[in-house]
Formats: sequence, structure tokens, C-alpha cells
Amino acid sequence: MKLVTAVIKPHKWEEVREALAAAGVAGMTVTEASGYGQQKGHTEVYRGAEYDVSLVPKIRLEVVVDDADVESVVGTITSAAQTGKIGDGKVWVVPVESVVRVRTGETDEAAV
Amino acid sequence: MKLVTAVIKPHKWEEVREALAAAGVAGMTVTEASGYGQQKGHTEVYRGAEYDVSLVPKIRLEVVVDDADVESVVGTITSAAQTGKIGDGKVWVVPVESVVRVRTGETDEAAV
Amino acid sequence: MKLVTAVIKPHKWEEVREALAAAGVAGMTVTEASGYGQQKGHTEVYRGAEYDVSLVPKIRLEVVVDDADVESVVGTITSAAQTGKIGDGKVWVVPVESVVRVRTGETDEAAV
Amino acid sequence: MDTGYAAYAAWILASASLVLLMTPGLALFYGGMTRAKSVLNMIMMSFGALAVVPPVFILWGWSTAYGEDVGGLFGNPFEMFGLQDVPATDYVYVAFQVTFAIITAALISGAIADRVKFSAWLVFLPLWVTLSYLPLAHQVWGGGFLSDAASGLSAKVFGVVDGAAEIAPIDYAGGTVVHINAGVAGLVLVLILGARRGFNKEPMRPHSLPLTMLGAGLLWFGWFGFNAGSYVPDAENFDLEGFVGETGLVWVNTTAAAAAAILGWILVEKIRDKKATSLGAASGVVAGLVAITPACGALSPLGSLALGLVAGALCALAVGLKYRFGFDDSLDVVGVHLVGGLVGTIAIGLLATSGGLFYGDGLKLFVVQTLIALYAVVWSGIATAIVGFAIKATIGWRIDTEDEVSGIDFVEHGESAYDFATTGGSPFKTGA
Amino acid sequence: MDTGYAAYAAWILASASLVLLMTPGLALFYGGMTRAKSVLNMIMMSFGALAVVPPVFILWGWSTAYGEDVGGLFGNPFEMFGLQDVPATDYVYVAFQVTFAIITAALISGAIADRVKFSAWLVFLPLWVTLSYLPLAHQVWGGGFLSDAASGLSAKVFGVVDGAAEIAPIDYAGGTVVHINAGVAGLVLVLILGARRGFNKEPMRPHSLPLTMLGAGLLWFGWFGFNAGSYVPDAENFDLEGFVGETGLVWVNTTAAAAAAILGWILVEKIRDKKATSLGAASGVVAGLVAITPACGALSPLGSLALGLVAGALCALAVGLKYRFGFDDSLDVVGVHLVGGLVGTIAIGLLATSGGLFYGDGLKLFVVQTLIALYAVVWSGIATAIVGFAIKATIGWRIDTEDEVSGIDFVEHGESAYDFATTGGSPFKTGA
Amino acid sequence: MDTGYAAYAAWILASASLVLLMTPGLALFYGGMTRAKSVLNMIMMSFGALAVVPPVFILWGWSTAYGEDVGGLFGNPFEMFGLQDVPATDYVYVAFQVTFAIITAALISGAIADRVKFSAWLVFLPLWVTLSYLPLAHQVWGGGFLSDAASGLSAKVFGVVDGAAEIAPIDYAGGTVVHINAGVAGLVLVLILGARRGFNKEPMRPHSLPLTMLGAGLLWFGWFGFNAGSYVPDAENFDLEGFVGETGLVWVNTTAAAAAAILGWILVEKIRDKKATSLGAASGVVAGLVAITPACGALSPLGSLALGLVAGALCALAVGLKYRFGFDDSLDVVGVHLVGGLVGTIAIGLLATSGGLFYGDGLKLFVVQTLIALYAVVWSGIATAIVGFAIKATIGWRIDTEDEVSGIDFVEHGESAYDFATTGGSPFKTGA
Ligand SMILES: Nc1ncnc2c1ncn2[C@@H]1O[C@H](COP(=O)(O)OP(=O)(O)O)[C@@H](O)[C@H]1O
Ligand SMILES: Nc1ncnc2c1ncn2[C@@H]1O[C@H](COP(=O)(O)OP(=O)(O)O)[C@@H](O)[C@H]1O
Ligand SMILES: Nc1ncnc2c1ncn2[C@@H]1O[C@H](COP(=O)(O)OP(=O)(O)O)[C@@H](O)[C@H]1O
Repeated sequence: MKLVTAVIKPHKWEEVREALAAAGVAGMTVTEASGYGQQKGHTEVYRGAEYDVSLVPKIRLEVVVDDADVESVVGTITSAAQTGKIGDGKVWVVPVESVVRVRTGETDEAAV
Repeated sequence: MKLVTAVIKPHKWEEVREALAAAGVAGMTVTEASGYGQQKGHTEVYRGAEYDVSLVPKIRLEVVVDDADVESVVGTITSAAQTGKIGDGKVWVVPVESVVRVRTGETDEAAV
Repeated sequence: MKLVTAVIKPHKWEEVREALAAAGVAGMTVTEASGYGQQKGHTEVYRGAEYDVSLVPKIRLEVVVDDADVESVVGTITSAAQTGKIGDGKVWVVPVESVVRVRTGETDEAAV
Repeated sequence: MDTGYAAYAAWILASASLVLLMTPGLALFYGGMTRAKSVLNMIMMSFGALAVVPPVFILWGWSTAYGEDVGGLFGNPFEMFGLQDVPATDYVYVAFQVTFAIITAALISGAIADRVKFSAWLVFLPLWVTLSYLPLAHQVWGGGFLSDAASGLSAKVFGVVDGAAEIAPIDYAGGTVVHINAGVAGLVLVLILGARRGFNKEPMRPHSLPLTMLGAGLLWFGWFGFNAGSYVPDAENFDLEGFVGETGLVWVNTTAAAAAAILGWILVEKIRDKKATSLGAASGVVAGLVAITPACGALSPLGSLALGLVAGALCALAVGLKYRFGFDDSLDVVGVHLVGGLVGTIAIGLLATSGGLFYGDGLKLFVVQTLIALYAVVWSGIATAIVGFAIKATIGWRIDTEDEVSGIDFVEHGESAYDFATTGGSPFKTGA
Repeated sequence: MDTGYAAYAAWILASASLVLLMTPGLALFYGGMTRAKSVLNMIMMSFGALAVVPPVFILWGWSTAYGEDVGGLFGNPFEMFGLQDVPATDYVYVAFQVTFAIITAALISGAIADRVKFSAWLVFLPLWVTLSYLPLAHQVWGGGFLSDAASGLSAKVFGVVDGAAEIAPIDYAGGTVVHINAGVAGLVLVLILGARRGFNKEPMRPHSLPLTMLGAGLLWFGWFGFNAGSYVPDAENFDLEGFVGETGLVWVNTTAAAAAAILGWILVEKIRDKKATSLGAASGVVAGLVAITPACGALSPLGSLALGLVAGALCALAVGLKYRFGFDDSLDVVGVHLVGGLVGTIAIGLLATSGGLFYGDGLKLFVVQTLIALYAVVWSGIATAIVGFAIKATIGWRIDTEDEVSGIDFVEHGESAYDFATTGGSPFKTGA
Repeated sequence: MDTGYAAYAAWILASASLVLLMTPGLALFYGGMTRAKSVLNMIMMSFGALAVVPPVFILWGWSTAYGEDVGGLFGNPFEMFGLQDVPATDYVYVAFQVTFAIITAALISGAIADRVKFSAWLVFLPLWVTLSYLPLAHQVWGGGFLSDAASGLSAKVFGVVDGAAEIAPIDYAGGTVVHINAGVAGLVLVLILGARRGFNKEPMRPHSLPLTMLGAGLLWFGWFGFNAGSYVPDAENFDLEGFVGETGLVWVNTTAAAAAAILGWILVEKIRDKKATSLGAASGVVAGLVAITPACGALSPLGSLALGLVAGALCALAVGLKYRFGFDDSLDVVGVHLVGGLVGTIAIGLLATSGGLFYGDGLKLFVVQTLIALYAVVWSGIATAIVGFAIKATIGWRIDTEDEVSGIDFVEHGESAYDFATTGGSPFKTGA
């Protein structure tokens, strides 16, 4: 089992979700995140004082997948989330040692 | 060391925290998350227009534990978070290579 | 590649960001989190009724780095985030199997 | 019609508008105190009152309150059904009075937050207004049993002079009709409905105190209409100085009591909890305004300061009782409106510059004020119990427990209050 | 000057203040309905109207509306340019009228939310007020073509009696000038500008319904000034009972319609969507108030209840049309103000206690009301189209599509609405 | 008493209510500008003023402002202690005046946001009101040194005619007493207290601009009472046309200045920062209202437009000074109220239609206005310094630096402003 974590642009979320669903990924966990990278934040001015907002909003997805599906899932996310502009995000993969479905206690492949 | 990540129903948080405390887990990191899976979101209607809220609120816990405690921690969370209904969540375990306690610089077992 | 995850005190964020930038880390992903540990929350009173707020606000950083940089990144974060008081946080390192830059499809070292 | 009366009309029109604003103000005051997952329902209970009470009042309400007396208890509801035959110049009174009925009904909602079917609330409103509010309004202001009528309660106790009770009961703007009435109704409903799941176990923190502070500000503002608008003129023989002097006094007393009650409330908090809270300040405002409501025309500004201070402190102590006795008066309608209403109504017997014990005028007024307060408690208790049990036995009051946990806003209204997601396509929502 | 007139002055000053408050109220009503990334721009469109319209009105607006008649269409804008030679006692009217111009212009903004350059809006405001609002105000209230003038529309159709139209068109407080006018302008602009990116595909949920409810409460409150402040007295020969009676009736009718319209709207929702929403209740308030605006002096309270119920239900049905026909009237200015304005203006022909079909007075008034409503649609449509296309052809209306996605608040105003970050040094911001 | 006076009474009652609302409005205006962790404390500083000032004013305030003159500096505080012997018909003045004292004190709080012990603030309030506000009120409005009294400042400079100063100083509604006074007090306190930790280093963004816009709307609304309610009638010989004409003019001028000042402020922003912000618009509203406050009865509407435009632009430039000079006037009380107050007070010497330089009446009024403005600066500066240093030397002003970082709301009030957690049992809180 692997854990695929993807950081994407928020307005791409809907497309990524649909692409993953089409690819048979039925579950994932999503968090709101902020990104720091080549894509710069912006400057706001309040009563003449400048505020640097250095972070940009991102969506962070976590999907636990079978080893066999890793490549396809990473590919699906990558192509669905791509706009070609700086700040499109990253996807990384981490090994998972075990998974449990809380409701049933099922583990590993059966739990995803 | 392992990192146990658990996604649970928000109203189970209090019980999970108490169960973990009873099991001797003294620290964890919690984030608000949204889940997508078999448990479906709901539909809201504003001025006659339907909005599909596809995600459901979840709590995401991260606990770094000694290798020896992994099984008991996963078990504790699983049983405390269980309601038996769809959407109870998932728990997964990832290997950790090192841990540092920022305050003291202590590492690994001593840092948790 | 490794994934360095750090949980720090929110008001240390600016210093950590600057220290990492100085150390050549150009990208990271940040989430708002809540911590549970030795640092205790506080009690609020509304119309005479006490509410225990058990969690304390934290910032959670994720940085994917080359194997070679792990130690320096962990060290940089640790020293920048340190106040010496309880609750300074934790840093942990997890192995990463692959990374993709969504915009270009570049992988691994080139993707960070 | 006396020319000066036109000035009064300008003021009562402004006052009616001010009192109307109190109900949206209350919606925010209460809404801020609920959790984010039930704020819309809380607000909707007030808007429900805004929707249901005006038709009721236009159809039979005005007539039931101010129509021909039936046994001292209520007016003939059919006499001016649909406002037929109401003289045009009476419409300003209809305007003013309908706003009182709306806010009184809306006040009750705080006691039963987070757990009531919206349909049950919409059914409760016309029934309760008809059985509890309108009769009490008639009895107090329509020349009924709690007025100074020769056939009234006070007259029965202390006799009649010149065709009216020797001791005229005093309820300037609604200590009995509005606050005791709403407070008792809240208590009775809580006892019938039961507590929220998790009451006294889980924290149920206010989700937006700025909203509550805003609500308190709007309530204070509107209360000037409530109190100073309650001046009763003689249209044909308008008393210029009476109008200017009495409304001015009422305005000052209203502010004095609200200010002092903030101090009273946060003083108790500072001593008991070590911190003066903003929720305490907002609550103090309301407690002081409740207490001064019946008394605002009868006290001096110094007396009003004293009343406010005491009322603020007592209500601050009273809101803890629900945990002691285990009734889930969610937003403290009992602790603030019933207690504050009783304090204000009864304290008149002590503090009234004319008739009050402290001004050397003996105990008679005190006895009368205590009696009308108790009478209001009983009337409201019985009327509310009838309506409350009837609804319980038929359509039922409560939503499912599971729905309570997941949040009444979505369950009853299909909405969530907030969505602070950073971007359009984002999947997040906040607030249930 | 009659002494009673001073009372009227007190009331119109209060009324002008109330109507001024409606525009910030509208800003919140609309602002709550947008997404968090565009709430500031929405609010700023109202504040833009608050900034631009008063100078326009002081410079040439008052004169264009109430100056010497030019062809029945507008007043001479130069006659009282800069308010020169306006008698001091007329300033209360200037005060009252400027607030109407402000809110009417601000109403339009809801139709074109989230996508308009702030500079384009600031240019639109004076042009539109000059070409659409002021002429219509003149025609209806300044003795022009839609008034009962002998040279007016009604006189042309049904003849003249005693130097005025036999059938006087009725628009008490602005069904044509304000609501039909704003509603048509919204529609025309939407057609010129086009839809938001993602319209009818992405969810665009209200980001803060409590803000919207607050706005609705402030609008209702302000509307008492709008309607009851529109009473027109005779300064020299002040009619005391007329003042008291008519303003009182208008107040009661205003509340009756708003209340009933809440019921009408949420009833439709309950049947169609299974849930009564708080957005529906807030929308019902506005729909009812819109419909009663022209009618508030002509109906009985029962008639007002009926009108409100119908208007609430019809507007609830009408807001869905934009999805059917694909025009992105973002916050339903058409569905609420145009539809509600038409319903109210035309229903007068049926429900007016004097002149209405249902009161046995035949169809003449109905015909006249329908004609003035249609005339207002045409005038507003043409005037708005001229201004709208002129701006499109020159500076352009729309911000970049990408900027629309990332949020107009930052792009146009350099701000984000909210920052709920838990700590000072925290990097998070919400709502941008 | 003249019958027309009753109309004035209706208006001043409404006005007093409007001005009372300004303080909760200010609480939100300021509260929205703070960070989420200190919004409650900011609001509580206003509610503290609402709690403390009315008792002070009832006990000795009214008497100190309007009692028997003592050396031209203040009234005898014991003469009408506790409002004893105040004629009933004067209560409407007490009502109106107490609201001025409350808001003036509350204004100061913006300068010292996020860092002051609530107890120190509660001690500051009565002392400052007694030493700075009440004497200035007496001197300007109570026939003291800044009035047109024969023993007053203007009389000393330009002589006496008919027992009064030849050149009557003009401060219609409080440019000196309210705005210069509060602005100077803010500045002095900032200098005594020092800056917030992180000032000029960390971003301290407004946490909720919609709250600030709402506050600005309520302030504008309330300001009509503030300005137009400041009309001074002759009760026995009521001047009908004077009342109608002057209050109408004041209303129009108030709106003209506020509108133009929005334009002035956002124009500066557009040029300097490339974007017109909503915070700028809200600030412009207040700047314009501040400037017109002393001038609203003396200018024409065109003059008011000019004054507003200039005041908006100047204040927009002035708020940057604190970064230049390093004083942490957190929410720009100096930049808006001191600068705006000075601009308005002094500009009267130029723009007054009777007496102003631009109207060919020479420089005398300009000199007088400048003198009273400077005098107010000095008086307020000294009085505030005395109170400020006294508190610093005894109980101390500041909370711990660490507490400042973690947030004053929890530390001083034990609360957090917001909790948008999605579910009841959820562990999250936001905004603390
Ligand atoms: N080393 C990293 N570790 C974790 N997340 C990263 C890292 N670098 C970038 N990110 C995330 O990816 C997002 C996009 O990165 P950025 O450098 O802005 O653009 P791009 O990936 O297109 O080159 C960032 O906003 C951040 O959330
Ligand atoms: N493959 C997955 N990877 C990561 N998180 C998952 C995955 N599948 C489900 N989840 C998380 O677990 C939650 C519960 O899953 P769901 O399928 O709804 O119910 P159940 O686990 O009871 O079958 C989801 O809301 C989501 O947060
Ligand atoms: N076992 C753990 N797993 C994950 N996060 C932890 C763990 N223990 C502590 N943390 C995180 O580190 C933060 C600081 O820990 P705490 O025990 O309060 O202080 P310290 O690290 O200084 O001893 C916690 O608030 C929590 O977010």
C-alpha cells in the first residue's frame, strides 16, 4: 500500500475528483492547505500599510492506494490538475505499512 | 518509529482522545479535514438552485509512536472511533525515520 | 527523497520560513493544525459555564527534500522554531518513493 | 386632535420601527451564542415570529388585546377582526403593538435552541400568542384584570377610589406581558421538550461573539422605542410638557439601567470567574433593559441605576441555575427574562418615586406588583403548558438526536451558515 | 407653515436616515450571498453608490427630478444646479430623495456581482442615475408623464377631470422608479455583460447567511422610512388626522406584506425543495417589501397580507428562471425587484380599496397601473442599454476571467475580507 | 412651551437613540480592524464606555457640563448631582448629551487597541470624561471659555458686541469637544503606553472587513442624530421654519461630506496604492463625518462636498504618519479624528457661508476657529496626560507582552471570538 499526497490548485479540485472517480478511486481525504514556492503570494494594502501575504491557497489530497495503482493514480492527478502555470503543485508517494477501515476493522487492500 | 494517521468522525474526537490518553499516548497533532468516500455528502438548496456538498467533515489525527506501540494505538483508535456506520474512517501507518522534539533537540523515542 | 513534517508554534512561522529560505528550501506546504501534548490548552467561561479548550493552535509544515538535505533542513527548522518552552513542537521524517511536479511532470529531485 | 399629537405620532412611528428592529437584533444576539451548525435555525425562529405574528395580530390579535372586554381576561377577537372598523388614527397603535407581540414570541426561542422542528415552532407561534400573549396584553394594557380597572386584581385587594383601583399596578412597557411571559414560556417548554443531547457534558460555546454584541447593540437601540414609545398621550388634550418630560425620563432611565447592569454582571464575573467577559457585558445590557422595562416611567435616574446594578448581578447569578437544576434553558431566557422581569416588576414596589416603599409610601404597591408578577407567571405557565403539550402529543417538538448532532441548520433548512473557503471551486465548507 | 408640519419634518428626517441605512443594509444582504472572495467588492458597489450619488444629486439631480418640467420627461437640470435657490425648508425633501437615488442604484449591483471593474461601476452610476432614475422620478413624482398631470399618460388614456387625470396612477413609494427601474437595469446589464465564469456549473453558495439575515433586518427597518416617509403633507394646511392615519396605515401594510411574503416564499420552498430556508425567509422579506412599496398607501392591511403572500410566492418561483434562460442575474435582482415591482404596481389595480377591481371599481386603474409599469420597463431598458453599451465599448465592464476565479476582492480592492488565523504571526488567511 | 417644540422633542429622542447606537457601531467598526484574537477586547472597550459613562454623567456629568459656570472652565458638579432638581423637560437634553460623552470616550480606544488591561480602561474612563470631556463640553456648549460668552476666548480677541463675542466660535456638533478631544487623547495615550509588540514589523491585518463596513454604516446612520439632533430650539418661541430648514440643511451637509470624503480617500489610494479599498471607503465615511461635525450648520451643500473631499484625502494621507514617526495609533484615531476634527473646525473659517473667508467675510472667523481648535488640543493633551501618567504609575496600562502575542481576548476576557468548527464535539476553535 502507498499513500499518495497531492497538493493542487483549489479550482482544480473538482476536475481531479472526477478524474480519480473515473479511474476507480473511491475514497480520499482532503485538507485545506497553503503553499509556498515559486508561485508568489500577493501584497495587500490597508490604510497605506503593505501586508505581504506570502502563501497561496492549495488543496491537499491524501489517497491510500494499492501498490499496483500508484502510477495510474499519480498520473491521473497530475494530468487533471495541470494548468501549465507556476504553482500547479506537487504529488509525492510514501510507503504505507498497514491500513484499517474503522467501521469494520478490515485491513490493507480490503480497507481502502 | 511509526506515524499513525487516522481519519475519524468529528464527534468521536473526544472519545478517541480519552482512549488514547488512557492508553498512554500523550501527544498528537490534529487537523480539520474533509472526507470523500462511500459516505455521501448532502445537497443544499439556495433560492431553488441545488448545491452538492460532496465532502463530509472529518478529523485527521497524527500520532508518532514507538514501533512497539503501533498495534495498540491503531487498535485503540479503531475501537474508540467505531460507530459501525459508513464513514467511520481509516487508519494507516507509515514508517518514520527520525523524530525531533523542537524544544530540547531530543530525538526518536525520547522525542515523542 | 524524504518528507520532513514539522509541527511548530504559529508565531514562529515567519522565522522558520526565513531560515528555510536562507538554507535554500524554496517550497513547502503549510496547514493549520491543533496540537495536543504537554502544553495544555486553557479554560474559557461563558455565562458561568466552563469550557475546556484542550488543543493549542499549531502550524504544520511539509517539506519534501533530497536525502542529502534532510539533516540540515531538520536542524534549520528545529533551531528556528525553538523557544525553549513546552509546546515547541515536533519534527519527523518519512521516506518518499517518488515526487512529481504537476506543472511539468518532472519527477524526483527535479520536482522539488 | 391636538396639534401636539402629531409629534407623538412621529415618535411612535419611529418607536414602532425601532421595536421591529429588535427581533432581527435578537436573532443575531441569540444566533451568535449558538454553535455554527445551528445559527440559521436560531435566526429563523425569530424570522418565523416576524412572519407569523403580524397576520395573527392583524386578523384577531389587535381585537383580542384591545377589543371589548370579556370577563377582564381578553378582548372580543371578532369585534375588529382583520382590523375592520379600526379608526385610521389607531393604526399607529396597531403598528406599535404588533412589534411587541413579535419580539415577545421570538424571545422564547432562545430557551429551546438547536432542537426544535421548524414546523412545530410555526404552529406554536399563533397558538401561544393567542392564548398567552394577547390575553395578558389585554389584562395589563387593555383595561383587564391586571390594570387599575375597578374589577381588577389590585382593586380587589386594596379597593377602589374614583372608579379605579386605589393602587394602580405599574407595568410601563411590559415586565409582565413581555418578559415574565416569555421567560415562563421558555421554562415550561424546556421542561416539556427536554435538554439537548450533550447538555452539561459537551462544550457548547458561542460561535460568534461579535454577532452577539451586535445583537445587544441593536436591542439597546430598539429598546428606546420599546420603553419611551410606550408613553400614552391624550390625543384631544395633548400634554406637551408631559410628553417631553416623561419620554425624556424614560429614555434616561433606560440607559441608566442598561449601563449599570453591565457593571453588575461583569462585577459578578470578575469576582466569580476572575474575568469580565464580553458575553457578560452583552447579557448585562439585556438584563438591565428587561428590568427597567416595567419600571422606566416610575423611577428616578438614580433608582434606575440601582435597579440596573442589582438586576445585572442577580441575572448573572441566575444563569448558572440551569446547570444546578438540570434544565437546558439553552440561551438563558429564564435567567435573564424571567428573573429580570420579576426583579423589575417587583422592585417598582420599592423604588417607584411615587408609591415605592423606599420613598416612604408603604408596602401596598409592592404587594400589588408582586401579585401581578405572580399572576403573570401562572397565566403564562398554564397557557404555555397547554400549547406545549398539545404540540408534543401531535406533531412532536424534537428533531432526531442524530440530526441534532449533525446540526439542525442542514436538517431543517438545508443550508449551512458559513462558507469561508478560499476559492470558488473549493470543496470546503465551514459551519456545519 | 402649519405647526403640525414640524412633526412631519421630525418624521421625514428620521425617515431619510432610515432610508440611508438601507444601502449599507443592502451591502450586507448582498455581501452575505456572494462567495467569501468577492464580498468586499459587493459591499463596495453599494458604498460606491453612497459616494457618487449624493454629489450627483446635489449638483444636478434634485433639479432634474423636481425642476421645471421639460416635455413631461425631466426637470431642468440647471434651474437649481448645486441646490442654488432651493428654499431652506425644502432640504428635508432633498435629504429624503437623495437616499432613494442611492439605494436604487445600489440595488442593481446584485445582478452583476463578482465580475465588474470597480471603475466601470463608478462611471456607470452617475450616467445611469441621470438617464434612468432622475427622469423616471420626475415623471412619477415631479409632475411628469407618469403622474396625474393633464398631459400625462393616464390623462391621455382615460381623460381629464378638474385639470388632472381622471384615474391617478398610484406609485406611493417607488414601484416603478425604484424597483422596476433597478430590476430592468439589472437584467439589461446582465445581458450586456454576460455570465460569471462557472455560472450554472459550479456551486456559488452564500458565504455568510447571518450577514444576509442582518441585511434583511436592516432593510425592513429602513423600509419604514421608505414607505411611511413618502407621505406628502400640505405644509400650510397640515392635515393632522391625515398624517397620523395614513402613515400608520402605511406602516402596518408594510409589515403585513413583508410578513406574508416570508410565508409565501418559504411555502413554495417547502413544497418544491422540502425545506424552508433562511435565505428564502430573507428573500421573502425583500420581495414583500418591494411589492408593497407602490401599494402601501392604497391597500387595506388584509389586502397587503394578500399581496405579500402572492409576491413572496411568485418571486420564489421567479428566481429559478435565470437557470432556465441562462442569464446570470447573480443575486436575483430581476427575480425579486423586477418581478416584485411589477406585481406590486399592477396589483394595485386589483387591490386598491379605492379604484381596485376587487372593490368593484372596474378595470381602469388596472389598465393605468399596467401601462405605467410597462412604460417604466421600456424607459429603464433603453436608458440602461445606452449606458451599458457605452461603457462596454469604451472602458469595458469585465475583469479578467482568471481574476474572477482568484477573486475580485483582491484584484480590484487589494484586500481580503476575512482573516480568522489563530495567531498574529500566522500565515493563513481565509476568504480571498 | 410652544407646540412645535413637541416635534423637536420627538426628533431629539430619535437623535439620542441614533447617537447611542453609534457606540456599538464603533465597536464593530474598530473590532473588524483588529486581529481575530483581540476583537472582543476592542468591542469591550466600547461597551465599557457604555457601562461607565452613563452613571458618571447622571451623577456629576450633566452638572459639570451644564451647571453654574465656574471660571468659564466647568460647571459646578454638585449643583445638579444625580440629576437632582433637573426639570423634567430637560431630560431629553440629558439623554442626547450622555450619548456624546459615551462615544467620545469610546473613540479613544482605537488608538490603544490590543494591549490595555481592561481594568485600566475602566479606571481611565470616568477620570478622562471628568477632566477632559466635561470641561470642554462646558466651555463650548455650556457658555464657557470657547463659547461666544463675553468672557470667552473669542470675545477677548475680537471684542464684544451686544454682550456676546463679535465673532461667535462655531462648533455645531463637536469638532473640538468630540473629535479633536478624542484624537489628542488617543495620541497622548499612545505616547504614554508605547507600541504593540510587532508594530511596524508584523502584519496586523483587519480580521473582518464586512464587520468594519457594517460599523461604518451604523456610524453614518447614527451621525444624523449627532449632527441634525444638535439643533438648538427656543422652547417658548419655537421657530418652525428654522427647525425644518436648519435640520434639513444639516442632514444634507452630513451626507454630502461623507460621500465626498469616500471619493477623496479612495482617490488617494487609487493614485498611491493602485487600488481603492473597502477599508478606505469605510475610513472615508468616518473622516468626512468627523470633518463636517463642527461645520454642518454653517456650510452650504457645495461647501460640504468640498470639505468632505479635502478631509477624506488629507486623512488618507495622515494615517501613514504613524509609520513614519513610529507611534502605534493602532486604528488611526489620530489620523482620522484629530486630523479630521482640525480640518473641519478650521475650515469653517474659510467655508462658512456667513463669516467664511471664501465668502468675503475676512479672516476673523478663521482665526477664532484656529484658536479654539488649538485650545482644545492643549486642554485635552494636558488632561489626558495627567490621567494617563497617573494610571501608568499606579495600576499600569499594559498586559504582558506574551499575552499580547497569544491574544488579549482570552487573557483579559477568557473568551474567543469565533468558533466555526463544523461539529459539536470538534476540538477546533478559530479566532483566539
Ligand atoms: N519541497 C516541497 N515540499 C512540499 N511541498 C512543496 C514543495 N515545493 C512546492 N511545494 C508545494 O507545491 C506548490 C507549488 O509549487 P511552486 O514552486 O509554487 O510551483 P511549481 O510546482 O509549479 O513549480 C507550493 O505552493 C507548495 O504547496
Ligand atoms: N483511499 C483512501 N485514502 C485516504 N482516505 C480515505 C480513503 N478512503 C476513504 N478515506 C477516508 O475515510 C473516510 C471514510 O470512508 P468511507 O468510504 O466514507 O466509509 P468507510 O470507511 O466506513 O467505508 C472518508 O471520508 C475519507 O476521509
Ligand atoms: N506523539 C506525537 N505525535 C504527533 N505529534 C505530537 C506528538 N507529541 C506531540 N506532538 C505535537 O507536538 C506539539 C508539542 O508537544 P508538547 O508535548 O506540547 O511539547 P514539547 O514537544 O515541547 O514537549 C503538540 O502540540 C503536538 O502538536
